[in-house]
Amino acid sequence: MTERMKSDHPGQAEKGFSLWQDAWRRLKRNRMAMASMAVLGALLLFSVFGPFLTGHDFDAIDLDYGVREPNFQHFMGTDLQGRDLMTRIMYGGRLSLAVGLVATLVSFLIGVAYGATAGYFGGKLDNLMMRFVDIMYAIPYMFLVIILLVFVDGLKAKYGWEIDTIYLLFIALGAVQWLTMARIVRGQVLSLRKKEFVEAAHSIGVSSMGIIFRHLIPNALGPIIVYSTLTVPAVMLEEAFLSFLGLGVQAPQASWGTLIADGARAMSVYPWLIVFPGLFLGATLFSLNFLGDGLRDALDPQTRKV
Amino acid sequence: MSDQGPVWIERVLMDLWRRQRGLLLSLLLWVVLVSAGCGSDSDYFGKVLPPKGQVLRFNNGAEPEYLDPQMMTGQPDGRIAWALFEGLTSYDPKDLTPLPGMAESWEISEDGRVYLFHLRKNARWSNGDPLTAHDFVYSWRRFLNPATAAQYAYLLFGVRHGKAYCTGEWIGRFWATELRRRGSSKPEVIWQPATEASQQSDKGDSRAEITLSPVLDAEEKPTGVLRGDLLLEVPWAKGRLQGSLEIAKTGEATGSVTGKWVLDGGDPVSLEFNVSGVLDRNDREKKVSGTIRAEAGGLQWTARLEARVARAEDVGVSALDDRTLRVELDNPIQYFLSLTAFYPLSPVHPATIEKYGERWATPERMVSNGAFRLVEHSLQNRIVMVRSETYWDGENVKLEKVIAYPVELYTTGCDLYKAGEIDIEPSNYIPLEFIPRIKTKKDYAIHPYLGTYFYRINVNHPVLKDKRVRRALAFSVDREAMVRFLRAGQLPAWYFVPDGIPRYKSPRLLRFDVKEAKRLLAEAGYPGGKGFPKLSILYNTTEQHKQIAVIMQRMWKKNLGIDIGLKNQEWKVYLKSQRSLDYEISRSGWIGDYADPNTFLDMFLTGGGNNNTGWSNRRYDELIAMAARESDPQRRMQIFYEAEEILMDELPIIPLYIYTTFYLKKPYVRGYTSNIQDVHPLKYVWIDHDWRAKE
Amino acid sequence: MVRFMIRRLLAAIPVLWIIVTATFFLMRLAPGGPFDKERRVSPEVEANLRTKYCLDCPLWQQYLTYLGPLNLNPGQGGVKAFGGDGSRPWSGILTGDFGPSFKYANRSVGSIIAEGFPVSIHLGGMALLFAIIMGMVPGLVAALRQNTAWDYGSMSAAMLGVSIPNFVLGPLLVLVFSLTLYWLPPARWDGPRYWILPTITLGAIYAAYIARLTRGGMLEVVRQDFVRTARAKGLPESLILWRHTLRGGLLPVISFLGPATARLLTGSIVVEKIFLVPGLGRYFIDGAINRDYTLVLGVVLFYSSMLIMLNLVVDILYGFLDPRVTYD
Amino acid sequence: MKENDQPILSVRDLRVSFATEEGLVRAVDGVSFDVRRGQILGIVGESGSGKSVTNLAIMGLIPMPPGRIDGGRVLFCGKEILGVPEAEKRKLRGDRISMIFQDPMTSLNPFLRISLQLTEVLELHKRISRKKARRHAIAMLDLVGIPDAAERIDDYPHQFSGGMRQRVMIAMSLLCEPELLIADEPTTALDVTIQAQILELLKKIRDELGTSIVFITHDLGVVAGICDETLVMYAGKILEKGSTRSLFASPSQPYTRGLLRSVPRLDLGRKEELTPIRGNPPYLLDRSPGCPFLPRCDFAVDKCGEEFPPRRQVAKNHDVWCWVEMEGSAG
Amino acid sequence: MSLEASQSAARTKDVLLDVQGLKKHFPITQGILFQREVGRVHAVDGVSFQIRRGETLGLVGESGCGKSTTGRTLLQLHRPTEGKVLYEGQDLASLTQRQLRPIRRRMQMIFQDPYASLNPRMTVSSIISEPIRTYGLLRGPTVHARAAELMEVVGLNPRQVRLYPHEFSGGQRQRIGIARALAADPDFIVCDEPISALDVSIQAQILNLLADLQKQFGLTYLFIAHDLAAVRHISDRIAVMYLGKIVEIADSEKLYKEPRHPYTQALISAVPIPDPEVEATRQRIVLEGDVPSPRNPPKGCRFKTRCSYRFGRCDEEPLLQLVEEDHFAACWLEKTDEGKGASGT
Repeated sequence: MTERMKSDHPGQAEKGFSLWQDAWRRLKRNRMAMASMAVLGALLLFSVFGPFLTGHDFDAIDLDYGVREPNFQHFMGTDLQGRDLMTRIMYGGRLSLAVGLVATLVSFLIGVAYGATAGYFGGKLDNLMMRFVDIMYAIPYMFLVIILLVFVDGLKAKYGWEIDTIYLLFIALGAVQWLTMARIVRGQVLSLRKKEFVEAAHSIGVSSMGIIFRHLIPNALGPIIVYSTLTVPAVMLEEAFLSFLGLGVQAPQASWGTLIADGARAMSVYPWLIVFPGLFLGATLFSLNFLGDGLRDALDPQTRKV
Repeated sequence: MSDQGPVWIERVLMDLWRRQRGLLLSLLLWVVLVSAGCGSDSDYFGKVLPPKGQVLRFNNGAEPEYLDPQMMTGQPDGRIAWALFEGLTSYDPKDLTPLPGMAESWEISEDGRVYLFHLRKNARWSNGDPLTAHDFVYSWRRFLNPATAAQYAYLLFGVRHGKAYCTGEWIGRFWATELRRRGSSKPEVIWQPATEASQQSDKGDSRAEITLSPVLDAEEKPTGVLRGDLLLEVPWAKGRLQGSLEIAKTGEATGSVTGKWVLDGGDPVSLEFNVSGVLDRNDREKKVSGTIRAEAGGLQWTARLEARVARAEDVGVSALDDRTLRVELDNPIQYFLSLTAFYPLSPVHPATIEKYGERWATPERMVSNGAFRLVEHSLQNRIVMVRSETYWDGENVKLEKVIAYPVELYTTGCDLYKAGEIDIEPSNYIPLEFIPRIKTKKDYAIHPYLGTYFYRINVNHPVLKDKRVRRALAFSVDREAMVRFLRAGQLPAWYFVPDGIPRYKSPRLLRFDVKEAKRLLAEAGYPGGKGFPKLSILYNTTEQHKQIAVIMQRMWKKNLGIDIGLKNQEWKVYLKSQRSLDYEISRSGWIGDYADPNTFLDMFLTGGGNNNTGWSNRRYDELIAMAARESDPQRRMQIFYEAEEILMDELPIIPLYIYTTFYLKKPYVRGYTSNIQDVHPLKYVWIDHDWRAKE
Repeated sequence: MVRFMIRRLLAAIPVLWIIVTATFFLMRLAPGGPFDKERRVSPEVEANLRTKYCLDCPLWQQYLTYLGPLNLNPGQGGVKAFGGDGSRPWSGILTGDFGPSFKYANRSVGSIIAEGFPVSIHLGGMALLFAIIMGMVPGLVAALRQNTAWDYGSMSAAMLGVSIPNFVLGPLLVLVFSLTLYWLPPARWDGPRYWILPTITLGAIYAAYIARLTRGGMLEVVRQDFVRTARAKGLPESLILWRHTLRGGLLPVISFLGPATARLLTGSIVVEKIFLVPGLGRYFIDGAINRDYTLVLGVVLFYSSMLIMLNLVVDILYGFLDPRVTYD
Repeated sequence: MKENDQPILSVRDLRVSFATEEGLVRAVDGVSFDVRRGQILGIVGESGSGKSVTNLAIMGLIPMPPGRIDGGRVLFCGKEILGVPEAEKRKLRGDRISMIFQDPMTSLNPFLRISLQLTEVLELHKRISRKKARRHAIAMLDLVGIPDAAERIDDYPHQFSGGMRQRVMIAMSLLCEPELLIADEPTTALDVTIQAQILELLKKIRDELGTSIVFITHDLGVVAGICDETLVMYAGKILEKGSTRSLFASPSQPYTRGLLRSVPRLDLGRKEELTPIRGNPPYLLDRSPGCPFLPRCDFAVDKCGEEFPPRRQVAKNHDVWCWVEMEGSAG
Repeated sequence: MSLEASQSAARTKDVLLDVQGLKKHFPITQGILFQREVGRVHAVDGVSFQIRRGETLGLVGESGCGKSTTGRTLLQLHRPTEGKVLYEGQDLASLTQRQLRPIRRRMQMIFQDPYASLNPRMTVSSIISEPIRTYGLLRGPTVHARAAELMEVVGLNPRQVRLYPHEFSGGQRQRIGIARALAADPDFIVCDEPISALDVSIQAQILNLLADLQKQFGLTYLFIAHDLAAVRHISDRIAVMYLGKIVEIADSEKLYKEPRHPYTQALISAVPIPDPEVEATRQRIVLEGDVPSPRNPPKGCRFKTRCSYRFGRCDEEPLLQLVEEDHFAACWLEKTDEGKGASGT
């Protein structure tokens, strides 16, 4: 009942953009999303350039100084070994942000391709692919990681390969996170597949790949983006578990995940050890969430909201 | 957008506030609560409110793997075992000297090889059955039985044939059936084949015996060849035959003994040896037999050999009557009476085990002989024990009930303690972070411990095989600073064997000497750390190991100028890496099983199962072997001292600090005393409800 | 419907088989064995242990032995370890016996599951209940009062719930309610007072998800034409809510509840550890760390079957709630 | 057919608007009409003409927000029902006024058996037992022509075909024997053969029960077949209103005329070219003070853009809102 | 074989598309690992007709009668279960997807729902140019120009090429759909209910547009609709479908003047006429009941369950037969003169 005809309005008609340009245009109008981007940018700058400004080393032990509450010398206090927490958070941010984004990207790529394939072709292939996902869910992840580590260690020993564990980390994290992503994408594609515009594409003669990438995936982007933003913090925390297995950061480096895990232990004694890393993770999470919502809206040309 | 300036920011903030008010408030609340959480100051850590009655609740650290004392290994297992069972002897809670336990007295033969234990008249099982010497015989045989596969079985390897029985070795006997002068038709000596060991010893204690142990190949599987040493001492002929023989495990066994038989320092002899039959470790009935003929020094010697896999009855433990237990050892063991107090050597109730087999150690089934008996065992939840009415010293046991909780997370344990849900948080189950907060509290205690924290060095590594490098690494560690950081009263380890072992004081060869360390490193070809390859410290993932590794990394960087990396691995992966020498420097710790240097020093025997450094030193091996045979305690400690000097000179390990036990104990818990082995017999513990009056 | 269930269960068999097989070999590929300890047992004793659990025969034999009555362990007289109640030697999982635990030698894997799982169900069930109540009520309120303070408030709280990992939430709750206020015990599982904190810690994240799903589902249904029809019939709002919208609105929650229930029962590892709850979850990671092969396999198998069962239950429930779904 | 001077429903100057992100949309803008007892009033209009909103407003079913009733009165049997409390409106709805919706697929609750959906109306308004209500419901299903009603009453909506579902809808709306039935495009989603059945049914109901019906549609053919009086709406305004015969015989508004000309007719000879109305449906956001049809109108004069025309009677019971006086008739 | 005969006669008259015995059954399956077929939906069950170059064939019937499936099967969007689709003599059903590609370009489709059939995330330009790109008809910036040109052809403002579908009204969207179909430069277009979702005032615009385009580009249409008036308006010939079968095919004027099949008669009589005078006097045939389920269609004549004329013979299946020139019907009521050549395929 509120059918309208914007197109009769002159002005914007002549200018046109691709989906992404257009999305960016729309995103710019979303205040929360832009604020979130600013926060994320600030976090990134903080992590990348911060360590040069604090005047502390992230691994400078001062056993005699020991653990201190936040003070003017150390704005966020120090940890047990007298290391400046803020510097450590900055260094941790580099890793956590990288891990969060890259591993999410890995899971995004695998999950979207896998889920879209299964959902699009359906039938037996879908059945088979989804059972594989079920099985991957059930197999204890810990062993997969251990074996990956042992395997790579073996390669190192045999061929002298030097693989930075951070790449392994991306693989290991992406390798699990994609499962849920694949399920979500498949569900979306299954429902989109029956839409008339997909049939229209068929009737034109568009290839399967064209249909998947031009028609199905762009329309499934909403839930994909929302889930991706949830994946980033999950991955950051998961990294702490993997460092337990020897895959995550190697001491004396830190990540937000390990800082939080350490901080949780000392929570009742030195609350600042968890509060500050927690705030950073929280800020990232919230920013990503708003940014994700904003992106979802921006990528949907039908959203009226600006 | 930017032209809107501050207005824009304000709008975002307003928006955020409007939408996320709940969130901001909860964050604020969080911060407030967290800061409220710390602060409270009192003499004690948390609530001090004794439980009603004589009930003791403590954190046991983990779920015991098994409540069968002979199967138990870990510290959590031990605490339960010591409460439920009692061996021939028991520990004095203060200095761990052996006190009478199930045995009220004992006699030791002069050579220290035979013990006679006299059991108490009132020794009873919890079901009222009398506890006899036969029960001990049954228990120890079961302990050594390979089918039991008890992990601590090696503790009884010093008992005669104990090892052979446990490991399925062959034992065999020779009977020198004839000894005659060459040419003489009349044998000078004739021995009848002895059928029993006791008869054999009557015939002049020939000590003729053969022990064959399977050789393990690299993959630790028995290979097809059995190899053994043959030692024949014939004191009456003043001769000694020594050699080795090899018998194929499968197929018709043929073998040869090569070696020499020396009679009065005479010529080597030629030996002829044949044996028939096949032996299988798992077949304890079958025997092989054969003859050996030898000629030397004008004497002709003919012996019969009979060998079979050792059986339970071969083990040198026997009941002379219901109340007398005879134990025969291969070599004198100085600490044997301490061993008998160790829980794996406690008796188990034969009838119960015969009836229920492996799964006997449950509250409904278990029959025990200790001060307490088991009434509830809920896995990963709690173990409840009550005072045993049948315990011989029952009237002196004050606690009515003991509850053990398997808390694995240190923080949870401390939380429980702080909330007054448990009375003791023992054995270092306290996060390092907590120590500064609790070290001023009255319920916090520290005691030295029989354990050393050290770094292993892979001496096979091309760089680390240089002793100078190892010494440089060891001399550049500021152990005082490290101990200051650890804060729990640990001692800097300038030696390996901790203090507190009676009659033993380790050599002090290590020191913190950066200059010397630098000099050594330069001498080894890395002046100022230049050119030193990037080695890494391997550790298993726990917070404490990580922190120490970080400190070591810093110290080496600072004092030697070398870069050391860190590498953490999951527990079992770490063990595997350490065992296969797949590391450069590896974190380790060792807790003494008993108060004797041997428990520390025999670790580094060449090829020892726990050596894990690749280090080998012939003199060292000899010294440890010598100490095992030495019956003079003073002399024995001297030998150990000499051995440790070698170890601390060669430094395949870098000792860092000597452990302490630190624990939290509510002030109303009495009779819980500290000792170097962190053993706390609960029969002496009680709850003092009037504790405040005595403060 | 019975046929549908049978078909689904039959289809689960190959999946379970692959899971067991993959887990079995993955575990064996990982370095270290169940009896590796810091203090190495003597080689002879180790040999005894290996024989007892058939660890010294080739892997494929161990695998077949694990699976079934087909006991291929020549020469050694089979596994000497006992399963079940300990009365007879163990003969593979196909006989319905998960075998002996390597670490807790006094127990069979079956008895460990039998002892731990009810507690996990208890905790998981209460957390589920908590999550449903604490999720649905704010979710409904948020949906019915869309774009009000209620909506923003409960959705912010939900996001907070999603973002706080339970290893932070648990200690935080303990700190506040046990150690500062001394209201509730910090750990253990001895009665209603002890159940509260673990339940909240475990349920919080699910409550948050359910709140979001409820809100989304309800908003979806409230827009449907048949709700307008119900209004046109003059039905009061409460009846519309209970009879007409709730069922459809909760469908997304229902389909979430299947995997969520499974994860509540399996994902309680951290919570069980923090609060010393004697549930099954603790055995999973512990078993993996200890390389307690049979225990891990048993738990994996058990959990997978449960997941499959729960999915089936959800599908049936779904059909019960949505008559349009048929089982053919 | 009971004749009564007082109309059963009087709508006076009804105005409804919706707040959208882009601005205020005036969906209904000053609509007035009467429905007499036993009469079938047709409301014709395209999407966005406000015909549905008008009727939702009468039913009190406008979602608020975003909707808002800006003014006007709705009198049911002479009684104001627009501003009364929700509880009172609820008493009328389903009992004395009921409604049939366009899409029988989505308008029945897919999760509930139709027995429950039918009986709940009776239980609520007539306060009779469920058993009695059920008997009544079966009788009503019979009346609307559902075979084996007694057996099918416990089926779910998806087990019925589209036409049958619409019959269930109609049965549901008739259960309480309402005085006024609002049928919002009840046949649009149906095939012509089924549509014919439903139309016959509605006529039968009016004849037998004396129910007044407001029939909303965009299909001029249907209006011609069933309605006594017809109202043409465009962009929230009534443009023409009159007895169906008069209105079809001499459509006096360019829009009505255009509509009639643009529809191919089966009974007449085939034309090579249709005469469509040019342009696109109205854009409700920017509203000029004049006639909303102006941009598409071929007869517009200057005045059309300045002011909305007043009512002008062209015949007895035939009013039109247009500045231009048209001659001749359509077709 | 009168049908065959006349069709073979027609074949010489430049037949573009010849459909012979087309069947499309959708299996109903059960099972998870192994799918078993437990039933079939007989959506299209033996349909034969021809479309001549440049003509419009109307296909009418109630929803569910299989008319859309027929359209989609012609285009090979569904592969037929049985039968032939000869496009310029070439059987499409026997071609592989790859072989189909060049032919596919020449056969396009216009969809019913102008909202659902356009990808909401693509600009109009990319929607219209997708066939051009797919077939590589043009390259570079000319693609864009062509899209703009097509917009003009269908009566849209070419400056709006960069907008998204939701920014247009229903009628405009349908024009976009038509432009997309034209972009491939087709000979033949299946119009699947192209106007039924549109506003009344717009329907005529689209009908006129389609007619114009047909003239301009010499297109051939298969016009599927349930609105008989609109079908009659645009079609040269009309086929009436009921439950997967064609019951009558005739020249459009003939069909309306003298419908032979009882179903056609009922269908025509059910269409309301926007004239109260006519309506008041019209005698309407109101059919009983609903269309039976295509899963278990009635044996014999499929219409017999709703037909007021049914008699014994209706239990046998009547075949489509020539009743007069260019007029076929499948009903036993039609006296068949064997000499004229009754059917029997």
